Amino acid sequence: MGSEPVLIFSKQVKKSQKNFIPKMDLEEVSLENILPKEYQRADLNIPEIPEIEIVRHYIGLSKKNYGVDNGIYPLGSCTMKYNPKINEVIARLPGFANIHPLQTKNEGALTLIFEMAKLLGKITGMDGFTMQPAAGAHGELTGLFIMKKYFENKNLNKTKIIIPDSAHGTNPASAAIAGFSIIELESNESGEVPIDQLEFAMEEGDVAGIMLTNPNTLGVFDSQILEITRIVHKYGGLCYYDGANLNPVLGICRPGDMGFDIVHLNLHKTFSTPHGGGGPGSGPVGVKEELIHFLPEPCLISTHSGIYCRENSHTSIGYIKAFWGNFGIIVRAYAYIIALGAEGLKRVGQISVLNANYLRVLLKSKYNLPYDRTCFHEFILTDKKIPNGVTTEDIAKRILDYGFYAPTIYFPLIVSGAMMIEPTETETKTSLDQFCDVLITIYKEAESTPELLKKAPINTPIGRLDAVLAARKPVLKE
Amino acid sequence: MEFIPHDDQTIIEMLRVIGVENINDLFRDIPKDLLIESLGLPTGLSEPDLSKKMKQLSELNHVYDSSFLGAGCYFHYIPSLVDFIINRSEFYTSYTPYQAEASQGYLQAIYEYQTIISRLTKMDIANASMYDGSTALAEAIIMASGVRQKTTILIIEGIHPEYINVIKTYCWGHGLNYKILRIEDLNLELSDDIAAVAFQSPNFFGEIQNIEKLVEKVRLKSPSCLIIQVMTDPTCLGLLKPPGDLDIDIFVAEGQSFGIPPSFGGPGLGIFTVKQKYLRKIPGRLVGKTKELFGDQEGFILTLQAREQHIRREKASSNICTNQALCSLSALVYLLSVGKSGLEEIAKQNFLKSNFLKKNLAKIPGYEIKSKNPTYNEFVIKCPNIDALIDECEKVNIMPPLKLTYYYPEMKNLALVCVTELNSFESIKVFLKAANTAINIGGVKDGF
Amino acid sequence: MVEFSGFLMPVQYDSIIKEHNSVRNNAGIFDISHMGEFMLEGKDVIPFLQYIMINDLKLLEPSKGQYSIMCYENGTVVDDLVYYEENPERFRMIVNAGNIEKDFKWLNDHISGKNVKITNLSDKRCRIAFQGPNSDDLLQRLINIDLTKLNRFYFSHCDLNGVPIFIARTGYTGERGFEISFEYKYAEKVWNDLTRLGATPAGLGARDSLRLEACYSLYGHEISDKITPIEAGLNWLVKPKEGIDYIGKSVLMKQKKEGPSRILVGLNLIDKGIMRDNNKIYKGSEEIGFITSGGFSPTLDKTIGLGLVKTRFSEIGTDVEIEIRNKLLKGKIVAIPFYRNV
Amino acid sequence: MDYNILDNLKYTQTHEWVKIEGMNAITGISDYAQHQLGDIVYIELPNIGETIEKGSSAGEIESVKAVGEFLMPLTGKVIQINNLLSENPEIVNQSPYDKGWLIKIEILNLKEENDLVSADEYKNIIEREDK
Repeated sequence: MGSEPVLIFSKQVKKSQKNFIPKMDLEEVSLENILPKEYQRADLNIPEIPEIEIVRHYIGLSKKNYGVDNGIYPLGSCTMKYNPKINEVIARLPGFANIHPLQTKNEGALTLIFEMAKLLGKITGMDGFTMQPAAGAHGELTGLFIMKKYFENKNLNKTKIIIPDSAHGTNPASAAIAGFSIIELESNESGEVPIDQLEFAMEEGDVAGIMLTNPNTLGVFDSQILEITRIVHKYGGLCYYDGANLNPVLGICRPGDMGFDIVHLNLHKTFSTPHGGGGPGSGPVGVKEELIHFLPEPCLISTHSGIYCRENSHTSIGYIKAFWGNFGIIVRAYAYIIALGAEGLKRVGQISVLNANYLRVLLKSKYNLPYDRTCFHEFILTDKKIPNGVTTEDIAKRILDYGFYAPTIYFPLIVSGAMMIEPTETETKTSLDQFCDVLITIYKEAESTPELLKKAPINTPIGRLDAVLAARKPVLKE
Repeated sequence: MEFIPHDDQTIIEMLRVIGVENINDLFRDIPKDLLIESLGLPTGLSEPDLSKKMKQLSELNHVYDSSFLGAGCYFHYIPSLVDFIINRSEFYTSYTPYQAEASQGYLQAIYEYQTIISRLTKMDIANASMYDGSTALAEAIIMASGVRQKTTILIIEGIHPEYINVIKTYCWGHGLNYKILRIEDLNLELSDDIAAVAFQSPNFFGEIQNIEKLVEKVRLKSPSCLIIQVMTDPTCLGLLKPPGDLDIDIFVAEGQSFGIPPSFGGPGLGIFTVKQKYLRKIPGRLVGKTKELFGDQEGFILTLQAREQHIRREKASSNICTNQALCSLSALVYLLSVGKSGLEEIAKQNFLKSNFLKKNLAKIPGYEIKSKNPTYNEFVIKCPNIDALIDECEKVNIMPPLKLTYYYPEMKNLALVCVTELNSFESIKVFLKAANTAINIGGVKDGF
Repeated sequence: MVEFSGFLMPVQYDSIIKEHNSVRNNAGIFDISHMGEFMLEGKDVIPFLQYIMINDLKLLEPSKGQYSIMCYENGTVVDDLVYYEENPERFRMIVNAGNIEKDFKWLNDHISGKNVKITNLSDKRCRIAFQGPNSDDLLQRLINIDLTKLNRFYFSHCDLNGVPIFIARTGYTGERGFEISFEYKYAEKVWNDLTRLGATPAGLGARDSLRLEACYSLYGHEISDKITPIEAGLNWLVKPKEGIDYIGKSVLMKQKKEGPSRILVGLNLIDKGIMRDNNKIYKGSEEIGFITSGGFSPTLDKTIGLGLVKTRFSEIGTDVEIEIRNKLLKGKIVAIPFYRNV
Repeated sequence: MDYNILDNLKYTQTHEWVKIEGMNAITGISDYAQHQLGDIVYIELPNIGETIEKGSSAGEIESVKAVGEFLMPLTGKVIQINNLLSENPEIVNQSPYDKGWLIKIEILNLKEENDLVSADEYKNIIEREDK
């Protein structure tokens, strides 16, 4: 008989908890007189649970979870670096946490947003930034809206976007939401954009531009990048930079200089804001001079008498989110950037690449390395050389048994059985060595006791789960 | 500051292992003329210097004793355990729970969130969250047009103006048409070509709509059209009839009221719920219950991922990836902390306190209630001298209500006043006093 | 199977009534390969035909067909037939099975120096009728032209699932439908493709009951070398053709002007029984004519017949008696056609 | 890897199979397609009565890690769908040619049948793809 997880709802008691309700200090009037009965709710099925039970329940659950604070988190393209604690303290200052987006005494907030935009401009080599987008994919959508508006303004009908097959899934998805159709570009054997294919695609005429991640998801920096942006521009297209992988080139080189017209960043990756188990994030978008007036509202400008909201410009794409973006996240990232300064940021780029290459070299002896060259922040291994039919999934699950988190697996789609490893700059050599040892051990296990891997994980709170059952008979609530 | 653990010796060792002289050799793939010397930013700061600088910056924002401002972002009490729990490193420093076996804690929490939201709204399915209320509404509209294969959306006046602006952008970008109309004119526009009708209740002006009548109207003229309700302060669900009881197809809301600080409007929480029949069309992540592959123990896992961008790519139901997980955890813990009776009490206090202020403001000469329908915790009042009222509020350090001219230039002398459970009888009296003084300053300006 | 002028022909595939009804309600296929097919070519084809046919070719145009009759000098009928103008110097002609040799000889005997060459394609090609209210919708699934653009009596050359065919919107059932002709070697393929469409194979039995309801003349019955077209109620076919002489013209024009002494009428039998051709028709004691065709009508669910009667008794509604197996049964003269849906 | 390819069926380049019965055809996805997708978790089929052009999407087949589109092998009118699949999509994995059929159509353009490929031609196609 299978054991069922204990859900919080089972901790229900009869006694109602009113600890968090201020005293009702004005005379009770009966609701009915002011609120028609048919507007009122009949029943409310929410449990009453003693505070201590709630705390115990979630502390208990937290023990069944794994974060960067528990150990190395080598998820490729996710940049799971350490999240400085000071930033959490700062974000909770009343002057940041308890201010209302519509209050007029907000100089500090506007200054922070404005300064942050300037900092990001310097870091990426762009001329203007919006801090509105709530996440990377939201940034992509914003950037694509800007492209759309740009061509609309020129009365040009550009309906297609070029996206390499190594791209994150959000790229094509965002392009589709923005009403573009996609031309998928097959990466060449060295993992770079095939120049001739690109030129061929651009010649079609109705191409708005290209979305690129550089270094790409293979950890490869496209050495042809200047040629790529030149060609796209030659045909009147725009170049979009997916900043998911900015970390390794931080302070080393800048998308703006590579010829990109639009970039989005992931503050929750490159700039250390906690990922929170899937969010909240923040996906600021930067553009070159000629695109600034397309940036979404609200858009800040500084004048001699202070920082103001730009008057609604007619060329702007409009609003993409209410209020001021994910301000709380912007505060943390801002603190991170000014804390590190120019030198610190450059070290981030350098060391993240150092750590990745260190791991790459240590692991290539045992694991198949489809792109065997100096990598940037991440590199890819596959299960090709693994004996006894042990798969990438088996290896990933087995890593969990050793108390580490697994790499990104089966991505990018163009490498079969891919394991995408990004250690980030904040890992010590010791933890890199330990992670490496684990992977080597697992390789040996694959040779000696493959069944062990097939059954993995066994040391986790629960064994390997049946994803098929979950999708065939979805149970999404209690 | 720097969060890099290696000393120079270690770096040299590692470089040797890699087989390069110095760190710059690792960047050879980058064209020479792209390399930069420095970003030209100020030098870094130590933690004490950083906190000092940030504290000063935060103090340039005024923090008030109490607030009468809402308009889409609300001050409610946040139980201490909310922050305590979401600050557990295992939660807030984790990534999206792709490796289920090492993420059972978070996956179960999201499953519990989906459950409690679906109980609160009485909708069949709740997803793991969207960015915020405004984008949730935009995604709902895109979803509806996809389900119906139609491109026209009817938007009923009274939706938060910033939400309407977001919809406008998404519709333009996605190639949809929208019409903004008065609820009275709905019949004229309804037809089988409409993909969805979207409305807010309680609406931006605090008014509770007669949803039963509205739904009946739509079902009559356009049976298969989707009905979308949006809400900016779902604490009212402790008192008001939930969307699930009103035949709503898609219900979305801003969940900031549930244990999330205002923090200048974000991060918030996009609550997204649908009827069962739209399960396969819902955007965003879903956590499902399943069993072990080699055992009988039940556990949780991200499911129905084939809808999502990392698999369906350009055909995905949405492009969303990162969501607002930690905020949904706050909402979950908040709802559990206050519990049934607590939420009912909170809703009742919001309602009674704001209606108390409404009633008494109306007694002051020159003030006139503009909201016709019953209101929840916000209402519109015409003031004899709105600027004077705002000055008076500032004097006594209470956050003044919203001047509606901020969004609607024609709505002169109209204020949108918000009262929550946090406004004590004391603070309400202070506000009434301020309102009283304000009439004697300057002449009564003429409204619209 | 019965022998029908040299061909072994199924009288029925299933039950005649079932076949009949499926043509009225859906579609039926008739193998009419026993009929004759000639090709007339040459500069003088049109004058030639104008001289032989009673109908007027001025009403014809390329890719259109025309129903007509060839008469003897005395105005009685050699045969009735349809010809199609491929172009002014090339006509395709479909004639009755029993008359192929006779017609071929008759035509050749009258060429008399005109530039006309006649080829008998009857054995080289197959002919199939595809008839019924659904025939358009079904046939379209095999044909590479838009059938809605093919009007009644017009024809085209097109491709039927790979087979080159001649197709005309004509028929002999009183339903919308088509008649096609194609090279012999494709017979089996075409037949299988057509039956796949869900159309019912129908035999001579159904063909006769259908044409009888629609009151289409059958040679040897309503028309023959003893009956003129005018008597057979086909005087609309007898055209003045100003300035053109054609065989039988003088007799026919005279008869058309004065009116025939006997005329074809439709009859219902009131008593039980079935009328057959050559049954005598009486009014009181006077024999007024005879039945040319008779039988049971599945569509109307009663016995119907055609007969030649003295013109003065041809009034619709006239009560008559018909002698069937030495019994006089009550009948009535009724309007014709009994049924048509084209 | 060899797959079960039935000789009595016709196939498409996009891995649908067709069984022609008079004016109607039963269709589904090939054993190869079912293998490529892996464990099928959900199948979306068109409505009865819908007329769908050859080559355009007539449904979607989801597995945990992939989504496949079911492309109409012949222009036709949907006259029947396999209702078992809504509750038990795995049937397509277990029996792609028999119990796992997807839809039954009335063929509206018999000429298109010539575009379908024979079992042998289809075997070559998947051999090429498998590499």
